[in-house]
Amino acid sequence: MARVVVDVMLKSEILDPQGEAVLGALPRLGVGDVASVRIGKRVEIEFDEHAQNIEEQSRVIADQLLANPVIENFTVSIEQGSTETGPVGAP
Amino acid sequence: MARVVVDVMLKSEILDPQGEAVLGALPRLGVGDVASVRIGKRVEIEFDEHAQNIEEQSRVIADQLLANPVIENFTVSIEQGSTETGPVGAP
Amino acid sequence: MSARIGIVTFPGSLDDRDAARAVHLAGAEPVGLWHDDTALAGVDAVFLPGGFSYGDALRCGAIARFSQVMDSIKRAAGAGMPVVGVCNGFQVLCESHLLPGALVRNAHLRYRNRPARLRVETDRTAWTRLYEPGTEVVFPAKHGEGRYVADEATLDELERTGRVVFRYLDNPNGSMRDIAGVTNEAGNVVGLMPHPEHAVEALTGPSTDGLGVVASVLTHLSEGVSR
Amino acid sequence: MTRDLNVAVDTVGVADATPDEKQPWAELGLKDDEYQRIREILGRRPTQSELAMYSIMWSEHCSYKSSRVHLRQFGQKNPKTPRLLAGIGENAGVVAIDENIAVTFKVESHNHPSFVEPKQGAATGVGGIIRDIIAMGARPIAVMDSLRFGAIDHPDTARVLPGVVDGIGHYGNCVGLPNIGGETYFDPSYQGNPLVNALAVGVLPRARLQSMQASGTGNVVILLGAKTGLDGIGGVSVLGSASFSENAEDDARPAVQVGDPFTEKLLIEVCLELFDAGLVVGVQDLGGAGLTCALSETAAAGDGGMHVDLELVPLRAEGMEPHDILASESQERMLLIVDPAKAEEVLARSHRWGLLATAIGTVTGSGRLVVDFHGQTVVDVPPKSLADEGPVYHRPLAEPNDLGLISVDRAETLPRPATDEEIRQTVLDMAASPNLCDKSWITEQYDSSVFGNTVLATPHDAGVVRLDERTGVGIAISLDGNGRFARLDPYVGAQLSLAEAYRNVAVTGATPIAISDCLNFGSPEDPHVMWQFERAVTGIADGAQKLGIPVTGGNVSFYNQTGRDAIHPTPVLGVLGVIDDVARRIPLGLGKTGDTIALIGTTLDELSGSEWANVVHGHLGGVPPKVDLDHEMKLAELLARLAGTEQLAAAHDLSEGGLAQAMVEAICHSGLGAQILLPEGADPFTYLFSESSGRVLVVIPRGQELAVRTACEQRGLPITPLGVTDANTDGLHLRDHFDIGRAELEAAWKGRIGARLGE
Ligand SMILES: Nc1ncnc2c1ncn2[C@@H]1O[C@H](COP(=O)(O)OP(=O)(O)O)[C@@H](O)[C@H]1O
Ligand SMILES: [Mg+2]
Repeated sequence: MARVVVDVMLKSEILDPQGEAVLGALPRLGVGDVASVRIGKRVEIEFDEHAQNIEEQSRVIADQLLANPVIENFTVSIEQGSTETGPVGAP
Repeated sequence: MARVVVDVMLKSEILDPQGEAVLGALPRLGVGDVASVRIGKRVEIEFDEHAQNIEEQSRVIADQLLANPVIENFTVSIEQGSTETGPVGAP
Repeated sequence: MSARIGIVTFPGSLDDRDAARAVHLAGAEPVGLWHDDTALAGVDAVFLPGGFSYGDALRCGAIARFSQVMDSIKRAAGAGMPVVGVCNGFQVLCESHLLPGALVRNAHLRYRNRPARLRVETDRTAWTRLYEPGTEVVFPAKHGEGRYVADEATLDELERTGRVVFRYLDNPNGSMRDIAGVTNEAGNVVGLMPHPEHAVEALTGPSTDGLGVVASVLTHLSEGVSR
Repeated sequence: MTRDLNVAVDTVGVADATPDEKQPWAELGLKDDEYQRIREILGRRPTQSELAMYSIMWSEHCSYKSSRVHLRQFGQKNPKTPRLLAGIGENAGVVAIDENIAVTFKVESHNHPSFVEPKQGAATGVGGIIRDIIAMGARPIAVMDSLRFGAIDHPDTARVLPGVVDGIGHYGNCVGLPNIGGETYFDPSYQGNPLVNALAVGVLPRARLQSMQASGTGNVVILLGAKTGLDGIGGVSVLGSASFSENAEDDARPAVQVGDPFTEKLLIEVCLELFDAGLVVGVQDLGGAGLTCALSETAAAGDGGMHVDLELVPLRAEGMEPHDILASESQERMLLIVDPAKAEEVLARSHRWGLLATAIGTVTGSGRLVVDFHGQTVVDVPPKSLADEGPVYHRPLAEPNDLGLISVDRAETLPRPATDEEIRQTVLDMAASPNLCDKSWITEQYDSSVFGNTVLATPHDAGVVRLDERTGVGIAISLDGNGRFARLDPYVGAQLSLAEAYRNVAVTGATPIAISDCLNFGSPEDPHVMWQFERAVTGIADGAQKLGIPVTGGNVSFYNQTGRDAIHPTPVLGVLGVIDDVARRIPLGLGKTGDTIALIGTTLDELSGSEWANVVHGHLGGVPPKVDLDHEMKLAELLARLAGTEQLAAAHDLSEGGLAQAMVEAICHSGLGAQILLPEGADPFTYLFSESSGRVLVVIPRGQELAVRTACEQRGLPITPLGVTDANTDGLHLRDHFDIGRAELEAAWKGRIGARLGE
């Protein structure tokens, strides 16, 4: 079974209020040395045993569905233990 | 500057309605070979240049703020190019 | 014969009944459209209602975009059919690239339900032609992800071409340039976050200002021209 | 993870062959004699699956073993009314509105899960109560929530409250139900045991009323909705868990469930479509005890026999054992009993909505509930022994030792503000206090208008929803509790809450017709708690009898206790009323400028248990205000009468915080100010802060004063003119005493919750 991870992050110019809220809460945890926090999505996709063209299919899913290009970037990586390997850069 | 990534995923036995909904939509994209989709959070934390105990601090943040231990697990990894290296397992 | 306005029900649509009531009160005939339908049942215009289509998984409207009915709506919109999207419907229109920009998590991070005071910025759309530009209206706004964002160039273009349709007077969610609703170049597709269909009866809404939205499209249709 | 099923499964055959096998009945919460009774019923030791089922069905939560002897009073004392179409014992009570429409409503607790995981705990509480409403054949049309937390400044409140509100909002908003009201209180007694009670209401054509009976031999049992996973089976995980996984961390079978309102929305639409098409013989929601409860209750209510092939249940996790599947509390599932000729259509209609539906068994005439797993019988029991014949306890009762002392420690003797300036400041301090301040930080997170039928919602005294657009007929509901009064006297306290909910409904112009309740108490094993419980139930049953409206259902939540400290006994009462035309509802506010403000009811020196005693002195003692249900009935009748005329512009119930707080709320909700002149000889402090019950502030349009006064006098209801509403008065003007401008009032009252939570 091949596992693909798609990471989706808001573009840097889009305000991430959730990240800001976490950053703002850090001093209360006694953590003071953080410059920024950004919160995005991690999507884990398990393909069937016999699935073909995993990388290509993953890109289609990421590009069409998982990320909205107006506001987000994504990265696709095929996990170790899969038939195909290595992280794949964002488009 | 050190960058830490915290991945937060729902525990495997917890229902992930988002993942289910995405899975259900894949056939309409022409993707048919996917067995499961799970959706979690990816949190990117940038520490200041001089920050100490990055790993420890990241764990505190993850444990106290980013993940809800009742339903979620997390992984902390310190990114390449940082002073400390290597992925760090979940607790 | 009164105009027929299609109201789409996706799994998870919630305000479809309200949209039907508003259409009915404005004197048109509401026609239910199912997300799986390929044909549009001969409707004259389409209303995409609020709700949480497909549970709003991933991003609001992201999955609804792939429904069969949206393929037909895209084609019809391209040919000039009036389409309005309210709340989740607006999100679906942005995700479908029928409207520019995107709707993201409110800046204050919470779902908020409050009547919103809006200014109608233009009457040059199929859905606002009966409003005097500059009119103030009150529609309920209730959403967690209604912050309108787009890049500066897009925003400038929208302003320059008069395509900002509704603007918040008390920005409730951090939307860029207080934008509550926008239109496409042709002015037949309009999206907005606040709910005109919840402002159609004095008994249940904060105003009856919303009746003008459907009334506008009826005028537009009866004149048989697109502006 | 996968295991060899044939080796591990404990079948009836194995149980027969190994009578002496040690079983973890005590770990499962069964008592020695209960375990022995199970063995007697079965004539052998139970299998693991059977043991799991008995332990669940005979738990306090499912069997009402401690409360049942007391709850019987409801059935005995309930007034007979032709309106009651389904009552106690059903998923939710159903009352007729007119010859066509009926309404069903119920309130239920989700206290403990909401403490462990506030967001999901509260969300699944809402999901659960909605399914009870669907199970009656109704379309859910609104929800309400009654919340109690520890002190607002306690760090744990900052964790629990936002999560609970987020959960209730998320679930209700997503499933598309307006939230039309509720209550929020803070008291240290709830610190370790916050209370999350949710109410749902639904409407149905009377002909669509559904039953939970699995009748008709040969009918098909269909499981509808979400897949079954490992969630919520924490309780039975002692069964066979050793073999389940090497890694203990991994095997954390969470007691918490995650809800999916999207699936619930589909469940609503599919079920209603199936009911309308006449495709369903019986229906039951899957709630607290999952399949165990749904199978045994439907079988017990029907012809008494059922056969289920458990391996057909669609699963979400690998390696689930039969007892896991039976015990799982996975959300968003319903059980349908369907004629075999219609089964295919049921499956097809479900799939059209994208909802899973699976035939898992059949109704039989065997009188036994038989569950097979891959061809091996793991359960073979008489279903009534699970559903109806659980243990019944007569637990000992004892009045709490401290009650005598508490009752003489009266708040009426506490130091009171002496000067006008001090009273003025007290008005502001009270308005800003956690229990009285504006709750919009919470309620703005809830959709209140979806469906377009919400006529009144927060902050009105009751939620009012239109049922029929043609006739305008509608309902009003209020949900009220007061743990402080109930702590001082559970009988009177419960009646005060009942009276308040009843009055809140009446104040909108509706006529109260039915009651639902949620009884939140400490441990039933503590005789003091049991005494409180008995007194509260008796108070409610007597109150319902007196008011002439039935208790139609409810829920008991015990063990709300941290160590030896129980919460205040907290009966929460929901009252439902009917209004012929919602256009006639009486709103909150101040009407038009120049209207008369008056008070109906009598103000006594009653301050024990009051918010004033709480806010200013941190005091709880004395005896609660008197309750007069005769008076409440007259008041309700009067208000319903006046709602049909032009004689009332606005009305507002007086409760916590007394007249002062009612004025603050009316002013903040209107654009006008109020000029008030207290009656001659009235002590301003008492008049403003007493919490005497049975009082309503009314706003009478100019020229209607005499008509209203006459109507009151005819009913023997005292009415006192207090002043006028006035566009030129800034805020509250209390003649001869003080002024408080609108800005100052609003600054005190608004924005407190968020600020106190650190937002
Ligand atoms: N406090 C109460 N007052 C009246 N009826 C109650 C009360 N508690 C429980 N009941 C009734 O007992 C029955 C079983 O309750 P419960 O187990 O909560 O129902 P469900 O199985 O639908 O969740 C229901 O009909 C319920 O209305
Ligand atoms: Mg039930």
